[in-house]
Amino acid sequence: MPFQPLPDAIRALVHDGDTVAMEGFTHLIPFAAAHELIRQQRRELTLVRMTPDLIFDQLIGMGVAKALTFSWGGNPGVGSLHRLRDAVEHQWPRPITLDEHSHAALASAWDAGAANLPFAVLRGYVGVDLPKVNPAIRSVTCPYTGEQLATVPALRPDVTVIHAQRADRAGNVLLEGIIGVQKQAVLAAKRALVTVEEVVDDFGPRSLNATILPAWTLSAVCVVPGGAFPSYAQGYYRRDNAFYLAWDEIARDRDTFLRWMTANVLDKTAEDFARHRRVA
Amino acid sequence: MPFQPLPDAIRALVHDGDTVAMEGFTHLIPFAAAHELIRQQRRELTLVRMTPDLIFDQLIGMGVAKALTFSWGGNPGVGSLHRLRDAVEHQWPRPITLDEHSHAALASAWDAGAANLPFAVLRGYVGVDLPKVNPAIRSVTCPYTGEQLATVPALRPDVTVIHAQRADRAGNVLLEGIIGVQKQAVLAAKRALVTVEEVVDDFGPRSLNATILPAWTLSAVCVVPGGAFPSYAQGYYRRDNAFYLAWDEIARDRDTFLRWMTANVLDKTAEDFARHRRVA
Amino acid sequence: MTPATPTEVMTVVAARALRSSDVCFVGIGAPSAACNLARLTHAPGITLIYESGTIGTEPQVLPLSIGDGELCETALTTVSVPEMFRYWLQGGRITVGFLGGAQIDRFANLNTTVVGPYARPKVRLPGGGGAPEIAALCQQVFITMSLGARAFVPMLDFITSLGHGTGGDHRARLGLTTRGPTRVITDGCVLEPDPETKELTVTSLHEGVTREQVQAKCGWPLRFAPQLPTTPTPGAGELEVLRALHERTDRAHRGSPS
Amino acid sequence: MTPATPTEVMTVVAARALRSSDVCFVGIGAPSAACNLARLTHAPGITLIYESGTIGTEPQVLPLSIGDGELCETALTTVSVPEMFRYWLQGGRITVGFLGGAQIDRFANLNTTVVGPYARPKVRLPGGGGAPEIAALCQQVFITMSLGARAFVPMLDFITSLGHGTGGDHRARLGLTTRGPTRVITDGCVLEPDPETKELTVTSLHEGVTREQVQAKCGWPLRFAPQLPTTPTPGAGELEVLRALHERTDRAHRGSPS
Repeated sequence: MPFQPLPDAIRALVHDGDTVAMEGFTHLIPFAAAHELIRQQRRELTLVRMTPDLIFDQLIGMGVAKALTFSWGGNPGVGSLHRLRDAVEHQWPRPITLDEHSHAALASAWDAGAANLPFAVLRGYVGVDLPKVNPAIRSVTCPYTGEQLATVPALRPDVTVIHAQRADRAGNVLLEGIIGVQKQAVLAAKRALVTVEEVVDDFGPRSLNATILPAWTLSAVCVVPGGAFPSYAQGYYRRDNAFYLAWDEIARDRDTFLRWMTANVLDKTAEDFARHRRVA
Repeated sequence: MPFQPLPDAIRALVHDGDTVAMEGFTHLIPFAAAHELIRQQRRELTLVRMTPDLIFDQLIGMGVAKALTFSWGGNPGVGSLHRLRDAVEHQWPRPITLDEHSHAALASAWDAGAANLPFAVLRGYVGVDLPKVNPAIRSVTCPYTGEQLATVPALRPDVTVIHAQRADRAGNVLLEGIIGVQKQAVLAAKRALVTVEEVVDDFGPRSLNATILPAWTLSAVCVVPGGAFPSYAQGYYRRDNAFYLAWDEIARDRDTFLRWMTANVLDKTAEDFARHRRVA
Repeated sequence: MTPATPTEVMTVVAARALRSSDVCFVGIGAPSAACNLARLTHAPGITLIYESGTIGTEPQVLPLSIGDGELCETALTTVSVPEMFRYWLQGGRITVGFLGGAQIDRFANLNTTVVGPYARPKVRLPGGGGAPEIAALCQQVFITMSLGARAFVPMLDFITSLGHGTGGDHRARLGLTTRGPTRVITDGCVLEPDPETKELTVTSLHEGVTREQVQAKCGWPLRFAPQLPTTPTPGAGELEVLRALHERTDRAHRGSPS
Repeated sequence: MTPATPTEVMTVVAARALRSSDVCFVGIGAPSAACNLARLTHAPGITLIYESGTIGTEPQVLPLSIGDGELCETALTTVSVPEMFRYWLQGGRITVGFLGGAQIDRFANLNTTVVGPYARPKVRLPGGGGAPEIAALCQQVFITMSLGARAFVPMLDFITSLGHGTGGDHRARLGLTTRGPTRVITDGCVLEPDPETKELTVTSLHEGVTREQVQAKCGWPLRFAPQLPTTPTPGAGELEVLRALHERTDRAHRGSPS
């Protein structure tokens, strides 16, 4: 049975120094699991996420990460991620190494990781500067047309953490809506942890092609209602856009940020935090 | 508006000498469209299909094809495709060139075609003979690990023909169940023709991630109830396994085959043929 | 009705350039407003695609992020992000892509990565996201940006996405068959690449804006087209629809139940 | 109850080798019967995957093809065929793959492509389908085939899928980390590769079958294990479940409404 309390699952599956992917493309971002990482003071992580978003701004600001693989590091529709900027521009609270790509490249790298290939090929990076600063961006020649195409190493993290709508009693997990790269990220990882909104006896009638991760692809399933807040879970609660707007002020200043993290994360539980969500 | 009668669509979209893919992995095989190709006496086609199945046995036996790209050419669960064998072993009714791959390779080649890449990479063909007889199977070296991996050219046919459950009034098409490689085959093709069981005013409530091909990806949508018989359309009618068993006798002998094709295809319409299907 | 603000003009001009047959890869901010304005006015058949995977969205409220629930709920369908980038963008299915940036140069190359050197940036910007491949793979690209000497610069600190490179047939020499940026829509004027040199050229000035005002907000000596018409002004109908859209949006995002 | 036929013994022996924790890539014919028998008896938790994309199927009737509707209706979910081969098979998620063939050699390499030369075949067989990558990428492979001198041959006409190549560490030298064929289950005996040489060795004889009978149906001089037990005979319960399964299946496929 893969069901475990979140603190136990984080303790068992995520170790200092691991490469940890936490995916969810705007939707289903696993905030509760990230907060648990912060409470357990995990250190020296290489974090992987296409869109770092507030979840990695918090992890980076709390000093959890030594390196970051990403493709777009802003607060969507709002502006900067101030904690990410502070780490890159002023090495606060510690220096961070960047492994920067484009969305197309990381999406392809996830696909390649899930497919157990060592690299992905894409029509990408034509005429731009990123390959000059990231030596992981290389190329291959098509054995048929002679064309040069860009390559990116497959993503194969130690652990992937995602949030999903629900699990059945057997521990199979169903996602729907904006599904992002989560299936790929789970299948590409050595270990996978999923937080879910609820457990149901049976998924019941569903699309024949529903996005379901069988229990045997997962290391742990943790029931954490509201575990994606202030992101959202389609069918459960809405994205808290007001919070995303408010974060700009909270994260701009180091002390304000630390006070907020202490009051809302370090001194609190996942249940406390999730209480703020608004039902869809 | 993409809706057209099937004979008009075949006439407009499929020309002598074209490379024509007709996909559907056991489920949703576009038999009605193939029969129309036979009635219109299309010639010199390069046919593409992972599993030739009865549909290509019929096309090949009627002399439509000069070449075949495929990965498994049997009558599933029954035995040989006698018309395919006769063409390969005795050049009857005409010689046919084979471009043979494995399922994994062609599935990857469809994926690459849909992704507008010139080739696909796979962990395939290790220690086997097919690369010795098919020069299209080559390799690349991973720019990160130095591993050698097999490659296959992307599939990019002139036309792809598929069958699907239903279209809405705008010509968007929905598939469900065993969806095979149909989405990839449509997106990889220059032109795409879809036959559907029915047209609905609106798809109504559906999975947020339903497999839907937008109207603007299709050249023609033809309403042909029963268009996949003796294959099946999940939710409409069942696979006619008894017919697949009976085909073994029909196709074994050239004359029996020709008589059957004349009586059931050349002298008949799509409606006549589809009348034999059994509701699910 | 109050007259159109410069930003509103920018949005309306961008919207008018879209047709019902277009398939747009929509970004957040001005592009999203322009694409949805087009959909709600003269281009009802337009297909809007957001990089989160939503295809054929019809939001009643502008999304704050590219992955708001509204986009998914109103979409024809939603695909995975690898599929979106591999089959739909790289697959060549997008007719118009929208981009913006922190910096633009005279050949419509864009920087959204860093101000200063990459290794020790003065300002770390969000990065490329979808931009490098949107710029290369959409049939054409529209850029919306407000004028300003810190944005319209003679030399980019970093080329995040390719416009016309160093001009002329640079894109073709790199193997690209797409048109690249075909117009840059600002709050003061519209610029289009010269057919030969591909240098951005002012092709219309918004009502009440002078050449000198535009030049003052651009870091390189601007070329102006010989014929320099006034950009057609937004109509009352367009403005009404746009303002209602923004009003609904603000109400929704500030947290009061909509 | 009539005693088990040789084919039934083959199916039961294959079924017994499966565990509840296995994830099986199932082919048509004997594999499908064995996997579903295991599911309906001692291994209720087993995950059955068919190459048509169905994951976790629980059919009440054996499918005629790998894509019958029954498989999809009873599955946990169904994915596209590219996803099945790329993420699930190539992804290394399958613990046991099943294969058969027209010809097998002493190192469990298989031929399902041609009899005679490839360019001018005497018999054109169906070809490889999923076999080349099933043989390479599943954690282990079970082969089920009826004995016969035309099937168990000294030299294959064509290597469709790799067993142990030329023996020894051949698979490892080709870069494979999977175990390859670990047992060949026939209607007369069970063979397993020698731990060192990888040559197929008879490790048990079915009840009433002699060494000579087996050798007469094999085209190469067979090796026999020093300890040669009788293959455990099918139990009454297993036979009952298997026969009921076949009865339901025949009824369904011959066209009378089931």
